[in-house]
Amino acid sequence: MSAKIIKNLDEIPTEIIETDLLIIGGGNAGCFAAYEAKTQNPSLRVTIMEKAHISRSGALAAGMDAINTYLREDKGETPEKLVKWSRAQMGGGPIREDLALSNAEILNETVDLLEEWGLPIVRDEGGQYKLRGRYDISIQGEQLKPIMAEKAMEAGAQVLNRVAATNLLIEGERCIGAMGFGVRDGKFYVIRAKATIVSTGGACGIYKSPVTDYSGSHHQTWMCPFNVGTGYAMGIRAGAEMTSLEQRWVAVRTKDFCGPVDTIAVGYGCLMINGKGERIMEERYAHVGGEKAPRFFRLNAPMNEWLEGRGPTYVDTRVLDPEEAKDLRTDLLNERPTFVLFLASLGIDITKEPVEIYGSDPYIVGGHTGSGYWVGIDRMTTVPGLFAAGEAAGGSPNKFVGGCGSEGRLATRGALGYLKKVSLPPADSAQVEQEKKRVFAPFLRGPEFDGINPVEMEERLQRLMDEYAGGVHQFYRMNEERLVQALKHIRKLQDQAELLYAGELHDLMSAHEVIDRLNVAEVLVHHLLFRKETRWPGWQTRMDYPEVDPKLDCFVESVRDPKTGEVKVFTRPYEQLIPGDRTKG
Amino acid sequence: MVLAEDPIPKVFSCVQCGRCSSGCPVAFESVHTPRKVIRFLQMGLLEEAGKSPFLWLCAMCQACTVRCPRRVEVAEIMLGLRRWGIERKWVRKDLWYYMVFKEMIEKRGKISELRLGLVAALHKIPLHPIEDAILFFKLWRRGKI
Amino acid sequence: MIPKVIPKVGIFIYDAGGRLSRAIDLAEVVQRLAKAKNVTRREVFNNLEAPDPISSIQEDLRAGRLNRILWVGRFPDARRRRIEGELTAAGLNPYLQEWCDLEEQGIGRGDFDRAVQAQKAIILIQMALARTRLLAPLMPLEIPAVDAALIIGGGVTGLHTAASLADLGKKVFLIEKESGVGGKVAALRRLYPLICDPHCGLEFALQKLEKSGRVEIHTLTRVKTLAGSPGNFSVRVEKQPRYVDEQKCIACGECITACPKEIQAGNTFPLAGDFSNRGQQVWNPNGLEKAIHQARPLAYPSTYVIERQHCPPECRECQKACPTRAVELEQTASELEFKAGAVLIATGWDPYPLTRVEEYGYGVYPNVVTNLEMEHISEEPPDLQEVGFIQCAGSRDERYLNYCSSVCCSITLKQVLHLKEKRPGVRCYIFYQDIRTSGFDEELYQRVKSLDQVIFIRGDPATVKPEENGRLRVRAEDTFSGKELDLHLDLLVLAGGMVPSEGSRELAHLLKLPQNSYGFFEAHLPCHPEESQRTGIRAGGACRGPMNVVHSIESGHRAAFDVLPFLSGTVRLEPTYPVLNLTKCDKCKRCMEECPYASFYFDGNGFPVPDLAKCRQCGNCVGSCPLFAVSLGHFTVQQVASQIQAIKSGFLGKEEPVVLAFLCKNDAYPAAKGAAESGLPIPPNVFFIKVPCAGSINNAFIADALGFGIDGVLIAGCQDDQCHYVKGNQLVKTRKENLAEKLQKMVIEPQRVRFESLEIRDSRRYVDLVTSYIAELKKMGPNPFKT
Amino acid sequence: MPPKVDREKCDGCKVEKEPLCEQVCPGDLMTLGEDKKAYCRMARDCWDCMSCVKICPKGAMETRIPYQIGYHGAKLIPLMGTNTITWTLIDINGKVERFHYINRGSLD
Repeated sequence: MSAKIIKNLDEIPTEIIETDLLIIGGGNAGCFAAYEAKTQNPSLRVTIMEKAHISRSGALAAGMDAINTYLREDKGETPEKLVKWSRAQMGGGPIREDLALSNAEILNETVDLLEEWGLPIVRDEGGQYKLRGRYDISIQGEQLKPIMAEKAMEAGAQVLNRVAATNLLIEGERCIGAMGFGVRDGKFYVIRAKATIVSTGGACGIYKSPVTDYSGSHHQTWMCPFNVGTGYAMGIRAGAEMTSLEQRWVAVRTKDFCGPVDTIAVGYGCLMINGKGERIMEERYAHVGGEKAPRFFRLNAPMNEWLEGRGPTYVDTRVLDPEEAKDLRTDLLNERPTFVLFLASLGIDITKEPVEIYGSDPYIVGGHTGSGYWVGIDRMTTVPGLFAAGEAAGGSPNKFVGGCGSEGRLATRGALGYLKKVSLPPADSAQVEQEKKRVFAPFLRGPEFDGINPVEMEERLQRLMDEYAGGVHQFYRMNEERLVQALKHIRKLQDQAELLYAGELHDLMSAHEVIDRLNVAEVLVHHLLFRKETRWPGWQTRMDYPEVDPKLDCFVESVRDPKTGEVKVFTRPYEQLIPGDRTKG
Repeated sequence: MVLAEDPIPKVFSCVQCGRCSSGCPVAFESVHTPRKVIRFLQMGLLEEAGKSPFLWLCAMCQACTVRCPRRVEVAEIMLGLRRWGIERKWVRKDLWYYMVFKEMIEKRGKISELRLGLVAALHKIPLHPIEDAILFFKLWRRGKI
Repeated sequence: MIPKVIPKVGIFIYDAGGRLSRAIDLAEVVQRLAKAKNVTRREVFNNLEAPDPISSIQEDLRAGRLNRILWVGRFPDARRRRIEGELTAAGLNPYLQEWCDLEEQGIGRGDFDRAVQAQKAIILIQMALARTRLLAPLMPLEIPAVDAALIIGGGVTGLHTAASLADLGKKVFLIEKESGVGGKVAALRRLYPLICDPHCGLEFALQKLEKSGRVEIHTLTRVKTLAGSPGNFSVRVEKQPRYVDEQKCIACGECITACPKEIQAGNTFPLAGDFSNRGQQVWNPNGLEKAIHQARPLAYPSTYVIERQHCPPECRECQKACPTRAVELEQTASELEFKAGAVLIATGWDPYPLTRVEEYGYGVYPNVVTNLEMEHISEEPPDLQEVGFIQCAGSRDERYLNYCSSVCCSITLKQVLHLKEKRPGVRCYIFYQDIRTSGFDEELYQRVKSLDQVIFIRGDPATVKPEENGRLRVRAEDTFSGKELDLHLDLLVLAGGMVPSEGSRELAHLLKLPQNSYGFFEAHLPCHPEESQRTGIRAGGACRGPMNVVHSIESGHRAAFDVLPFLSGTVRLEPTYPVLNLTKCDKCKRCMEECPYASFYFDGNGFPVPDLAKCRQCGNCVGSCPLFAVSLGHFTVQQVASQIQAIKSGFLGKEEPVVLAFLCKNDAYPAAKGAAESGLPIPPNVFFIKVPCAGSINNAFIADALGFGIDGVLIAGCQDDQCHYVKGNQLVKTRKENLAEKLQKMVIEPQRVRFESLEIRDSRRYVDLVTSYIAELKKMGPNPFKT
Repeated sequence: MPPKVDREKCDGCKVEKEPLCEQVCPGDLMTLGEDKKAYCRMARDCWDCMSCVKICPKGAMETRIPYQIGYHGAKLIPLMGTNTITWTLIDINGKVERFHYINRGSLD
């Protein structure tokens, strides 16, 4: 298909599939959602729409070395405590404590399920899961994703691999499925479903990565670069309400190579030090809790050191003995194998030399921060029939692997409750035709078209976001005027998206990925503009409003009008369910 | 040519069907047929083979090689055996002329008829001076010398 | 999803006559197994005949205290079968029992330290235990099947085989491409050694199958497609029109008289090349016949056939003449479908086209003829003085046919005898390389030898030259006397060879049946002639290779015998067939490619599915899968992996190498077993796992072994081309090579993986092999993954 | 960082519908070239998750660190077992290190 050039829309076959529950995105949350659905009701038709191949798709493609949230009851951990901790990590929030609680309650179940499925989890002498940190447990998760995928398939979910979702099917107010195209077979897919769960992961590649200057390593990112926020974008285009996008996640990564630092620092107690050899957290952040400081402080710390002339910054791996160093790298092989290769390619012995660290580009990831869809306790978004789980669902941060999986199951439960009540309305062919036209437009323009190649636009967007909307090269700092400027450019790009062309189906996918990124970026900037304060330095550093504004102790929400395309930003109040000092975990 | 060093290995696939001989235009002038020569080789009677007069009758027409059901390269072997014979001085007397001829070419790259004549003459012991003189005269009359 | 059953394993160690306790401390072994997971009972007993333990085990089984049994030790086969029976009676699936013979692994062999032997024994038991935990109950499969056979080819083989199958009460569909049955044999005039008429044998077969009424004969018919699987093939055939209604035609001959069109008689006997007509004119005075004529080669069915291409336009004479309205000039080709449990191929042979052997001038000189033509000439020979026969004309000749057709010598002798009967005065020259009259055919040879004026000349002519008087000049060397002969012959007969009949290649392609380099249908191995590579499809007769009539018929029957299991109404399958884990399968089709029996097909979603009836359960698919998603019923990937994981590679200390051997159950395993039985010292460093075929070893197993620090992996399979499953050993070798290259990259000695061919009685060699390998590994140093 | 394909070893999975690396790549980056050998269609887009390296049945894939960020010669070679994985790590000074652990099933 990709070989021959299609000139005419009618040449493209349309595949219409009817199902009960559609799951967009077969990652962690998606697989769990499917499994839950089929176990609750085996007769249910469950369809997973997966852009890649389910066995190695999404953020877990390379594997995982730890499940960051597990409650050791024997250590007196409770869902409440986890939520408190999570709230404190967010500098006191606001977070959706109702969501976080419901999630925390089934967290252990989910993890135990994973072990039963064949995920090796390290146990300590007591036969309990071995902790490394307060909630982290070590796993040997090289096969984590394949295991999840197999279970979802065994359960009997229909998997559409290599089908990229492009838009939701909307019937009046309600979502009745989604549309997309086959990245391999080039067909146009219309999947009609009583209920739809969006679990497409977060948004990566909105900003320029600090490592992109090197050829062949544009995707040196922390988040999976193939998660481009399609889930958010589809919701935004459909007029769904988004929350807290301004909570941009930035991670501390090893320099030059986006390797994980938490594993090293949290898991193995190698502290962050600066060029002068001072322990950064103790020196600069004692007032907010030192090593225990809220996450955004930690994540922003290294970049601040650079900014204030105390770079370079390191994690001090010299405290490790060779045995630990080996264990450490074994863990890394599970999560980011090439980081181990990277160390080898520097030829350094980490027990003798510390590993350099640096900030990453900002991401929108609802599994880590609170950004994403605004959902009810049943995980239904503001669009009836559309549910969100994992990184896609906002409000409850620090979900990570276990939490996202659990939320997949919760979303399914919500969806099952919903789809009992509804039936499928007849298809609206006008909407389908219009979308088909939109989807294949870049492809029909063909490779010879005098227009814009998706990669060009992607890089343009990433640079402008980096410079105007507080990217890593600007040390995450921003101000009103720059954000307005960013918005101006994004609008221009959105106009010029008409000029995107694609020679192959893969390029067509890239084209839609960049279009999706534009939607997310636009709304994101609106959020950043609205929060005229600096509540989470690093994630959201307003040079023009450096202080916390108590009036903004609330959720910032946005809705984009599907007709006019103009974005309305408003707030929702924060409800504290778990009493006590919000900043104490 | 490989065979020159060792003509033997290739001959064992021969099944003695005799097609080489029956197809051979000259075999019947000879006491040996090509089949027999090959047989000698199979039996390790190298000298018999090497001395066989057939070798020098063979016209290299390849009829045998073409007809052989076992792909034995009969003609090639005959050629090889000739060289053998020469190396091992099995070559029969009346071949001296070719030798002289060969040596001359090797030495000078050309033939001097006079010298060839003389050497030839010397080979004939006892000498026949009168006949030679007459022959010489005739040749000179016709401008051959 | 299937409910999870918690395994409850009972380990029973049979210390036959204290043999085990002499070698190892059983008490310690049992005590070491105390902590083993999922084990509810562990006992040592030394009297098999005492009611215990069997009865108590039966109780435990019934009470659900046990659901898997691991027998350790050496059991007499008969006793073993009885135990299986007794426990099956107690409700235990036979596949939930595991047998772990410590002695065949070398326990109690050679004078090795008791403690070391005990440790090895424990590891062996733990390996078996790990496997036992993962055992699953299996049920044999029964597939309903058709009790009809399809026979392709109505020659002497096809007819006789059909008749015999009909006798057995099987329905037979027999299809023949010619207009009548009989094949080549019908074209012969005499059969040796009796010099009798072959038609009587054919007639006999025909009457037999007439009587049975269970044989459907379809002439002018060829196979178009074959679908389905053994026991349930469905075959589509195409039937060419004969323009005469077989039901109505009474073969009265009116039409023939009426027919205005005379044509050259076709192959009443087969002729090579384009000279058939000439052959007719010269040797067959009435070489003409009508466009409508009898079926041939044998006028059975006894109805006529019209060669439409010869009919004059608009001519309907035959139709007018026919008293029974049998002529139907509007007939067209039709398609039929048969359901058959098995397919027999008896497509026979064709004469080698002697026109290719240019030096003998066949087709150029009218009086150079083939031995088949001679069949008829010798029947009514013209006036002849000197006749030459050239044996191996084009045969045993690298330029043409490299094999011996095995019948030509006898045929020539037969023809000489026959000719001399009719024309005693004829002088015959027989040019030959060797006269091959094996068995009783020797008698023929002696009879001919006793005749005078028959000269055997050991030596073949090279060329044939014509003479003015129409005779042939042939020169040959009599290799005995070395004398040159110069002969003048009236007739030269070329004894040409046999080649697979026309259309064999197409058929082979259609049935996916392998052919040998000469195009004859392949038998599997000398030791397994019964195994064609396509289950339920067998070739018999001359399409398997040159053979005479007797052997053809026998071969046909043999073939029929081998496919009988698929003609019995049900196909029974052992439950150890391959199972694919579709959640892992990536549709890469490697299993499909590497299956020696082409038993995989695609399901609706493009997943490969094994056709269980075709499958021989060799497990080559298990080895082929890069995602190890294929397992055999009683040989699952997880079972093997668990066994490997149970091996403690360090149990002899880091320096002392440990070898894991994968032994093919056909040859290598018996060799190892034999080694133990003949008391050879088997070093404690080696553990073996029995596999269905070397080809069933997945590289992942080797990776596991190396990962767990095992120093060397020995793969023992059959000799090349001797693999019971055709090519398992080649497959595993190529996989191993591929892995070796990777190991090199990983800075691991590729010698740590080794393939060896073992023959079934190579016991001594097995021991030497293992011992030397261990020494070699010791030099190499420990596997870097060993801890 | 693109996986390097050993063109000698790669058999394009015998040019089946899709080679395994193409099937598994989360970024839809691996594909077959004219010569029926796999290649990475866009080097810059690879996340070096090594899924392709792990799945390649011919061991024809290798992940390399671009020279711009790491020195030449380091290698990381995974070998997949049924429930285990081993890694061989070779650094630029030729120092070899081994890692082996269970990636499926329980650890006791």
